[in-house]
Amino acid sequence: MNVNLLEIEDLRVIYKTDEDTIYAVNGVDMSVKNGETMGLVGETGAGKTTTALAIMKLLPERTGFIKSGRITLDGIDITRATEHEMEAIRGNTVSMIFQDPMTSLNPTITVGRQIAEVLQLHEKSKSSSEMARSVDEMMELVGIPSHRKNEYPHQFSGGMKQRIVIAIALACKPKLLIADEPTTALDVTIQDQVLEMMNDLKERLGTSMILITHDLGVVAQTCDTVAIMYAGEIIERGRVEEVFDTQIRHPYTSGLFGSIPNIKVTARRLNPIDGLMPDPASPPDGCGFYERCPKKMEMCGKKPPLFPTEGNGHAIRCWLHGDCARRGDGS
Amino acid sequence: MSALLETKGLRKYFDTPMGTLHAVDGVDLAIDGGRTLGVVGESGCGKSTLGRTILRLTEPTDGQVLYAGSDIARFSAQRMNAIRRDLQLIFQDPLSSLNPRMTVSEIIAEPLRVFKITGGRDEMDDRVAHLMKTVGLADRFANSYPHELDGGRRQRIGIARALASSPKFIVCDEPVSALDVSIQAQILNLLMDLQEEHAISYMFITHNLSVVKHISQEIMVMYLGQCIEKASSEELFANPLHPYTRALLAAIPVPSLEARKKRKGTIKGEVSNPIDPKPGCRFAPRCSLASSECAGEDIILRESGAGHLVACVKNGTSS
Amino acid sequence: MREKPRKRSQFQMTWRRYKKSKLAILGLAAVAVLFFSALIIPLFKDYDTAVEQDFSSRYQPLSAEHIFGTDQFGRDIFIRMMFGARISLLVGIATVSASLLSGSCIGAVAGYYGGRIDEVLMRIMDVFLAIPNTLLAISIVAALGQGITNLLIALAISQVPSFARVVRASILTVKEQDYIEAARALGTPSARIIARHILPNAIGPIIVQTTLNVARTILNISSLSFVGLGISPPTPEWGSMLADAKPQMLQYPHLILIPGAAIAITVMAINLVGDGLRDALDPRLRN
Amino acid sequence: MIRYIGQRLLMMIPVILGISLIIFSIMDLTKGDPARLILGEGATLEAIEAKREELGLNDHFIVRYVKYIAGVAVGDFGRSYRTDAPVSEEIFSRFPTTFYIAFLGILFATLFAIPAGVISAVRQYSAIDVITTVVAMLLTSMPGFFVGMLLILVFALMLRIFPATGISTWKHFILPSLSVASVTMANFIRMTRSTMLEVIRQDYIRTARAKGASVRRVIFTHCLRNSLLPVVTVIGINFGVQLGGTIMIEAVFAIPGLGTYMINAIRQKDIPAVMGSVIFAAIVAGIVNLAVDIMYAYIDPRVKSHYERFTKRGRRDAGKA
Repeated sequence: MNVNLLEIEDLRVIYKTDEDTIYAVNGVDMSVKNGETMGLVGETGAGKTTTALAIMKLLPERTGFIKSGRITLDGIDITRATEHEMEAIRGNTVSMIFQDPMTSLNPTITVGRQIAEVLQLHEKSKSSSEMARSVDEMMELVGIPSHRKNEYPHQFSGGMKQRIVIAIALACKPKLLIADEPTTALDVTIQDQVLEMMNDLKERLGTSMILITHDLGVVAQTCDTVAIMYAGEIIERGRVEEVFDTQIRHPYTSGLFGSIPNIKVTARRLNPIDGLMPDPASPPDGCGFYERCPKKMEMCGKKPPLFPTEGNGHAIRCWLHGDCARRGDGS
Repeated sequence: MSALLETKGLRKYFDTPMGTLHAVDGVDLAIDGGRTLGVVGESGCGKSTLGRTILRLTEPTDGQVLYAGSDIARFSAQRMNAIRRDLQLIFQDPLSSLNPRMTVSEIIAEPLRVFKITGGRDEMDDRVAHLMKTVGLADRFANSYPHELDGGRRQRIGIARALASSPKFIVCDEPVSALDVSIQAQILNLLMDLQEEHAISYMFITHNLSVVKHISQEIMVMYLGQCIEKASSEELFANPLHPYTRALLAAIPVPSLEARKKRKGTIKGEVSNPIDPKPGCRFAPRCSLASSECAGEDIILRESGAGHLVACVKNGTSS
Repeated sequence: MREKPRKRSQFQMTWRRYKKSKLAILGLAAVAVLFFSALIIPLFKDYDTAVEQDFSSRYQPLSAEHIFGTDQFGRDIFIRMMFGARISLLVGIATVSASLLSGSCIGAVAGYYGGRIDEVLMRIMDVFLAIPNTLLAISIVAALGQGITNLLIALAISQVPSFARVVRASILTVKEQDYIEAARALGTPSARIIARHILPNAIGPIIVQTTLNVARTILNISSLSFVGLGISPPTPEWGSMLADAKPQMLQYPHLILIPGAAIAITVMAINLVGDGLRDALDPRLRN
Repeated sequence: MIRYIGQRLLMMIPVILGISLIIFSIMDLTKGDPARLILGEGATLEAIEAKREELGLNDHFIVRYVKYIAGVAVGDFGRSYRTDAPVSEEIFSRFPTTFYIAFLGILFATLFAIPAGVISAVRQYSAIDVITTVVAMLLTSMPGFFVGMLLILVFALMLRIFPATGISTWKHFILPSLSVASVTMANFIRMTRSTMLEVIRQDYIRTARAKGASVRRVIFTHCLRNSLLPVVTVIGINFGVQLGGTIMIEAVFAIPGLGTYMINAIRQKDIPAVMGSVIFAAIVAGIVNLAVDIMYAYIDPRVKSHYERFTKRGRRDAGKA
């Protein structure tokens, strides 16, 4: 059996503001194996980024809290780790890339020094010349000539900046890379270049990856497994082959596929999902998708559907499917 | 048949500290009544400037914009304002394009007031209510402010405003790229329905090729201020001729697994900017087929098959 | 069936946000009390009692008869304080209104039309801004001679450039917004664009600046009076009261503490209102 | 960079001309005859007329202004009507006093304000934050001369630690500097706090945290430098203004600095003295601002490349002309 690098069990995250409590992540279970790329798909407000920040333990202080659940990364329970322990883990075992490359780099520090910083933090034994060599190596690896290391972020284009961000994230050869919409802000041709490079590096360094995206196309091109999030829950997960090449899907997943204009298929009208995501400040009692679901049944509005917490097969959180349907009948 | 809207040699240059930026550099296009022209390109290709120049939100440097036969680029400000009733615009960012101090109904009523379309207060209210219904906005939002609504509804307000004066031509500048996928599809469907009902022509500006295929009959691909390929939607996707168009198509991540293994060679490098460009093909520095023929003199659009125009000297040499 | 919520006016929305801040409410209450008492004080006490000297009752301590005691000329400090408030508030508001009016005209013209006009107007404003504020005011007072009107003119002129700048900046910010382009795309006439779209959105920072400038002007009035170039004795003015009391401040500290506190409290209250307005006037903040 | 400095210095000339014209006109409007002021009340009409002729006061306004500017261009600021000493000498003899007070005042303010602003931003809503905010609010609401009087009352008259007036020893400079500090400090604190809060929210701070950097490291290596940029500008501008003479505070402490010189000159219609000191103050403020801008370029690389573009455009325009 393959060892899971990351295992998340029943993760719940809330944001507390002056007025109300936002239920951002409501019981997420997922796992990532060594060397595997998982696509985490969902729309704005689905809880993708919150899940990622919970893994990094970088939720906003004073407002964001992990309410319950366990996050086991490389054998360590992150939810119980102290801030000091987390500092040793971040950038070393797990790193994260954020969406907007234009603002992810410190404008007043040279890119070379920003790459070097992560090495200084985690590979203290290295001499300064070794360190300098590693920086050069990382820059060449992401396709930027190393003589540009003394330049500042504003001297690079968006795509180049994202390459530098990737170099920082991979400098200490982490076991897990979390990439939060790494190419959304980039043009398609640049997105293509960056994704290909990330895939290539990931394979060379044997890194596992969680790729957060709203683009099912990106998932199809780069991921091994996929988890689809909706209103703070994972509503479907499985290997990409199982999710993409099938007609048995969660109604929301079907809706997502119906919403994408596909250049390979000629269809005049799209089949979007009507309505909006439920208000995360007052989540519904039953299934989160109930209001918008074209196949809703009476029980869906009352009881949230169950989800197999173990196993890595294709799973759908819906009263209409598999395990859920059977258990639903039984009760 | 003469087109509803046509541009001839349209140019828009900007002076920058670094030199003259050729944002739109000699664009010819024609859009028939009730049809959609998709304008595709990456950031900095001049597609938004093209839309704004056609609507004279920035003054063209040179060239003609023919609307129903007359050159509106030469119109006086007064005449231009009168004709704006027919020519409307939908923005990319729905929030920043809506006045934060006006309610939804006030925003939609604004064109009615400006063009003095409706008579009394009641008629205006009815018309606003009707427009809100048309774009799928519930009545209860009439007195809300834009920041209180979600992105999809905000974009519906923008559409209702553009629709209020019963225009014949609408420039849609990336109207769905700020929206989530499921909302995106709702808005695209709405735009298509409106076109069918009211026979409006669209110029649909976007960076997203899959969206543009869906909505337009004709597509124009822009690179650094110039049109480099133009064809009907089916033709362009079935038989892309310009190396840049091919690269663009190849770069789109397709949500199916068949395309997965066959990774095509992507284009190298990044878009520069059209500041004081040298004559010759502007894509040449990134093009794998580039040779000495590509530099020296400007490459013009040439017909290659029925209605398929392409600006490439190599056209047909490789597939 | 029509159950759409009623339209809430901009004022209601601003007020709802404003009253969330306790400090802002406190400031507003203090300003209101000050205004009201400054307004009604002549109904109870003659102005003459604030200026007439009575050497039989000099330096009296705080008592029921004289709440804040009396000064070196035997005048009731409390009454002088209240008449002082009238002067500070009156001159402060009049000054700021005058400079706001002329400053906004210059700023609005420069901001809306841009180009050469903008260039020329702003260069002139830059020159004025390069002269320290108090210095400019002092030299104008010196040129025109002392007196409340001249002080008002001097302070107003010295504030015009800062208003012109704020108005121009906020107009430029709004002018760049997409909704202005949307209005232009509708063929909206310039006058309507300014009235309906630019002004309502640009007014926030201007209101805030106006409030904060009233506070600053009150400081300036007292400063100028302190060096004898503002309002001259025996007119009750906080700054000149401080100057008068300076030689005896060790023996009679309340003579400086009371007017000093009056200035600080007034200015602070107005500043609190300004800060509250700054937060409340931003339409992008929810609720 | 040198080209940029040169351009900036050249751009100061029209500003100085504008300022001098404004002040010259204002002084011209001022009531009172300088000749009579110089000669005193008892002077004969003939003597006054002769003096007017000697001072060139009978010339047309424009002639006098142009003569004055011509003198300034070669470094001649004229002679004071009151003392008959060259104005430039008088200014230079008073400048060090004003400089010490302004410098110490700004230094005290900076030393206190930056740590206070940083701490209150990092510990937002904590007790320290609330106290700092209240102190800042109180300080902005008090006129500088009143703070000066309070300091005299407490430290000079009651505790007798520092002298109340004069400039003979270093001790004399402490209270005036503290008054200058109190006037400027509040602004610095607010500025530091708000820019710091803004920088803390930036994405690159999150990137730094994601690298595994501790909160302390992130604040010192990433936040501080970026958030101090606007603060540096504000400090510079305030320093420039204070160097031009801290009129009110010099008045409270009876300090013979530039401020006192200026105000006496204005009162006595000593036109050369007024003109000289105002122009001097403007030049000093301009130079300080330029120095701040240059410093800025060394802290923020984006600004530096902006300056380089700025001069490139200048060269292009020169090429066209």
